Amino acid sequence: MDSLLNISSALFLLIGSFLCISGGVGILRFPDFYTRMHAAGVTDTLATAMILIGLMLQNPDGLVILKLMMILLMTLIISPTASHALASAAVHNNLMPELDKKEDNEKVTSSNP
Amino acid sequence: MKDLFAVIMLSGIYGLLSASFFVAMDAVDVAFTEASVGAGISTLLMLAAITMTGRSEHPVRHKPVLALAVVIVTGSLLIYGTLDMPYFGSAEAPVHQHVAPRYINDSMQEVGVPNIVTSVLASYRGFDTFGEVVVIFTAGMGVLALLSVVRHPKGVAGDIEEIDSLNKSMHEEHLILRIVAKMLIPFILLFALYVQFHGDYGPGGGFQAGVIFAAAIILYTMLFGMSTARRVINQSLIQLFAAIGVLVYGSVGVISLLEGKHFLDYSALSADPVAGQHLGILLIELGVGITVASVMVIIFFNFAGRKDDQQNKENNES
Amino acid sequence: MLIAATVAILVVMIMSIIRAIMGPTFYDRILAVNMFGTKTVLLISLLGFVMGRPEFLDIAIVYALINFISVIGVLHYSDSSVFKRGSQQKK
Amino acid sequence: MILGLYNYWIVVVLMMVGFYIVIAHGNLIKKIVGLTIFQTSVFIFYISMAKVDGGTAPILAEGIKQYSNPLPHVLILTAIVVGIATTALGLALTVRIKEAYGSIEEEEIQEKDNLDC
Amino acid sequence: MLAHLPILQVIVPLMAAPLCLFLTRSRLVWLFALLASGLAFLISSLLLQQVMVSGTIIYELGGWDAPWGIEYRIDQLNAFLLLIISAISTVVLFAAHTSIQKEIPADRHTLFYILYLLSLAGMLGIVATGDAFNVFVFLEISSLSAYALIALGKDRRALWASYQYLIMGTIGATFILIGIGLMYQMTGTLNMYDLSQRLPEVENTRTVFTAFAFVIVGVCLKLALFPLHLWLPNAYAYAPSIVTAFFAATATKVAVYLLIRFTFSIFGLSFSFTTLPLQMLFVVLGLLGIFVASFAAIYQTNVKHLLAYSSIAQIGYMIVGFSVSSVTGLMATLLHLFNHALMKSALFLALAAVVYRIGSVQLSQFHGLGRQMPFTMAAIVVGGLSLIGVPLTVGFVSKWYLVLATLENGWWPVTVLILLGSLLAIVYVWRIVEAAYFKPPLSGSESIKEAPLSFLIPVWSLVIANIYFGIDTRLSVQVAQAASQSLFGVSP
Repeated sequence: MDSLLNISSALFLLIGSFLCISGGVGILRFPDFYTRMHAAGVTDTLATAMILIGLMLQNPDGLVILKLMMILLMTLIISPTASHALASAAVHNNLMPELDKKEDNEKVTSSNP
Repeated sequence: MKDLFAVIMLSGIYGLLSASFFVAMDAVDVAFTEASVGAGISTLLMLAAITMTGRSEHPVRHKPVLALAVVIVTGSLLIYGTLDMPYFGSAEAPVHQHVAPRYINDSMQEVGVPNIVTSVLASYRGFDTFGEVVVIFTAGMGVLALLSVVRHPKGVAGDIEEIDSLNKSMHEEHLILRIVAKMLIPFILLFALYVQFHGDYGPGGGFQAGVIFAAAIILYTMLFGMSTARRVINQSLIQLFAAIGVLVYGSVGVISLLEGKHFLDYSALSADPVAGQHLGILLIELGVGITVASVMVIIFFNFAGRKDDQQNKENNES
Repeated sequence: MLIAATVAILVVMIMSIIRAIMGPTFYDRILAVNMFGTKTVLLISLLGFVMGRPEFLDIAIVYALINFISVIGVLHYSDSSVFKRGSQQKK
Repeated sequence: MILGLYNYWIVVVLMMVGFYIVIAHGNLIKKIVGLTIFQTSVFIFYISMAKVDGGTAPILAEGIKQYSNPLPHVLILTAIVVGIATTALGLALTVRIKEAYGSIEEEEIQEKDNLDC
Repeated sequence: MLAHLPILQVIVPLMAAPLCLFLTRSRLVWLFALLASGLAFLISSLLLQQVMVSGTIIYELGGWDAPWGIEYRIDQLNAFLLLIISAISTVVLFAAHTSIQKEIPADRHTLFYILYLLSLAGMLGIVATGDAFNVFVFLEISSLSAYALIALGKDRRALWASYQYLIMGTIGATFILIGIGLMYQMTGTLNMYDLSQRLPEVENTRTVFTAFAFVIVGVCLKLALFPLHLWLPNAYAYAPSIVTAFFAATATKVAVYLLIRFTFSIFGLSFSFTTLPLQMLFVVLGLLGIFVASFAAIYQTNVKHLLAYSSIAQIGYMIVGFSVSSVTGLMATLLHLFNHALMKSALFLALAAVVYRIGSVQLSQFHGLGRQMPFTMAAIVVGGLSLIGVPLTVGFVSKWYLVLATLENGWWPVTVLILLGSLLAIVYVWRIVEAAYFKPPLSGSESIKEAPLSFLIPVWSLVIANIYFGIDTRLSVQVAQAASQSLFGVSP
């Protein structure tokens, strides 16, 4: 039982770390703000969840699990909200995604009033 | 870096980093405070300030030679000074030998609080903490003296208009943000209370709780506008609260004086000295929390209020 | 495994600092700082486990909250007129 | 033997970076940022000296023998509060200076001052 | 309650400050602040009496023994300083109500008194405490309130001066913090007395040397010792007049006290003056300070600036006396602390009265004031004479002991330079006298009247004290002698 917990915890942590790194690479390598935000926002939320679950499996103490749950819940609420706010503020202030052609550019603006 | 905004963001990161370092160094209480202050409140204040001062720097001057010389001299003096220091982490260092062992070994019998930092902070060196509360109070009064604006009696009617227009705009922008914030704020306030009263057993205490409490109010203010927040929180009342916090702390000391014990000797508060210590710590932490929360709110309100005032002036001129 | 995860997070933190310094737009910086903040939350939770005192997760909660509030704060102030002018000048 | 002190040296470097910003830069906001960095580095210095190898956070729990030194933590808690108080006051002053002088650059302010005299 | 005097000394103004917020009318707040300050004065005189009779008083805060808790340790030196600070504060505060009507907007009056009381409490706390870290905390209370008070000045330059002071002051405080940290690291204690017991064991380490250097530099920043004085003139010149009168008389004195406390009590005489070339350095800096600042004072057109530079010069005298490092030298310094507080507060208060009447302190506006405001100007003249060091004023007493001390040590070139410095003082004081008495009044200034009584009473009580302590030197000399002897460990 114990070893099963340990193994699954390790697995979760591993996936989490991998996602984390991929998010990090994404934020460095992607070409413009929106794609970077995609990398950071999407992978980060999942990575955080994975690592926190991995940690939960490590410790059977009730209060600790509760706190971890709370962190998890808050990340799940906060992180997308922050991304949303960020993106909408960026759009609001006319920051354009880098696209191939100018027409596409205009399309994007008109679809995002 | 010429963009002040980037500078402030990076200094916020520095705050976060140093807080992580504090955790690694076992200083959980300090990390707690540094997280909420260094990364939270001070970043917010700096941001509020640069919206009023402009965010770009004009590099007019640089006298790097003299400054560099001073810095190098001080730095090398410090490095020179480190050479005779006990090694990092060494348990034999005098720091860990003379005063500290008593705190670690006896504080449980003498004060009865598992968090040694809290017992030293609130009891052994309680007067320092009183000084700290007064420092924060002084800062609040100083900011008031510098920034408070006499609000033109545009009156409640104007405020209500503003709130109405804000409420209309609310459905268009920040809708998601506001809903999430409404969900979070009660939770934050609850968490602040937890930190306040759990300080005896875990990291936390009055100061941290106060900052978190203020952070919740600041969040509310940012999302729902100053005028709404002003209706919820009366400006002059909150000043009184700042004073009350200091007075609560001080009067605990005065009570022990009246009981014939020394200032801030909490064992005077109850027949059982340890129970007295416990009660005393609870009360003074409460005082700290009240003062810190209200001063932080005062500071933030005055920064934000100043900005509104400036904008109003600009609008009137144009 | 805990150590490995910690190291991974530290690496990502460095990456996001690089992004925060590079910019180029100021939304990039906010994004990077936000990411840095969430990673700090994770780092602190992990550190608690690494050091064997996992009851200090309160700090991580505070981080999460403060991080959210500062992102909102940044955006709030970025909506004010000064910033719009500033960012237009930059382009 | 030298390695035993590396931590302090990093702190010294950080301190001096902050100190340099304070005295070399002319922008008032930057000066205050420098001041916070300077102070935070001093905090790091205090906290480093509280660390004991193999020690753990000074919150009493069963089964733990070695705790880090709590006293520097207490001092730094106080110092952090002092730091934020100074920062707040400094920023308030900067805002007022901007209103009064229309600038937050040391040199420009000095020039305007000289005109006043 | 007598046993609790040391803590009451600090607590009374400290607790009075937040209570002010509950009072509504400006006049009430003033009376309340005056009461608190007067009470502090009363306590300090009782304390001085107690100390002179029964020796050092130790008060343990929170009931914890010394190295674990914080203790207050009042010896002759502290008690003397406490008396100076609270006395000056009370006298100055007496005139505050009238003076700030003209200089500070009405909605800031309550805040002014709160900050004033906090600043007073901070200074008293620095002086009374026996714990090195507690010094830092109270230093910040007094400095933060000082920055805010200075920024209340009408002129926009007050803001800039306050900002500069904030930067310099914070750097100084951080340096002191670093120094305290290094000391703590080598000894494991923060208590001053305990430090002085434990430092000799490790005094040959480079760390202690560095700690000493940092503390001294930090204190000197606060002290405005030449060449770290740049923040002082503007801060004094543009602050509200009452604030100037208070700070000029007390703030730098507290820093001098810290310097004495750290060098003599904590690091010990032998360390401070043998391991470092401190003596030589301080004599040179002190003398340079006297000359540079006096010359600068001669060329000022703003009387507040002039007196501020003269303050820097007077600090030079104190530093010279300090660096002689003999009982007489230290005694001269302590006497000069006391005397300079008396004369500078009298001078700046008189200036506050001038500001109240004519709204300016430019030397060109002083023409003919000798006839229009005879009492105020007479006070300025007496204060000026005291600055020069004319016999029958307090300035003479301290300079006399200073000269004695330098001669005792055989430093006759220094003696000559001190006397030359006094000649420079004659020049700048003469400029004020000339403007006030020998120039025709400006046209349109006939309506200027004598200052109101609320100024004249405090000003003249200070002036009379100036003369009284210049003639009857028993009290001040006795206390200063006892304090300096106890610091040198000589039994009287």
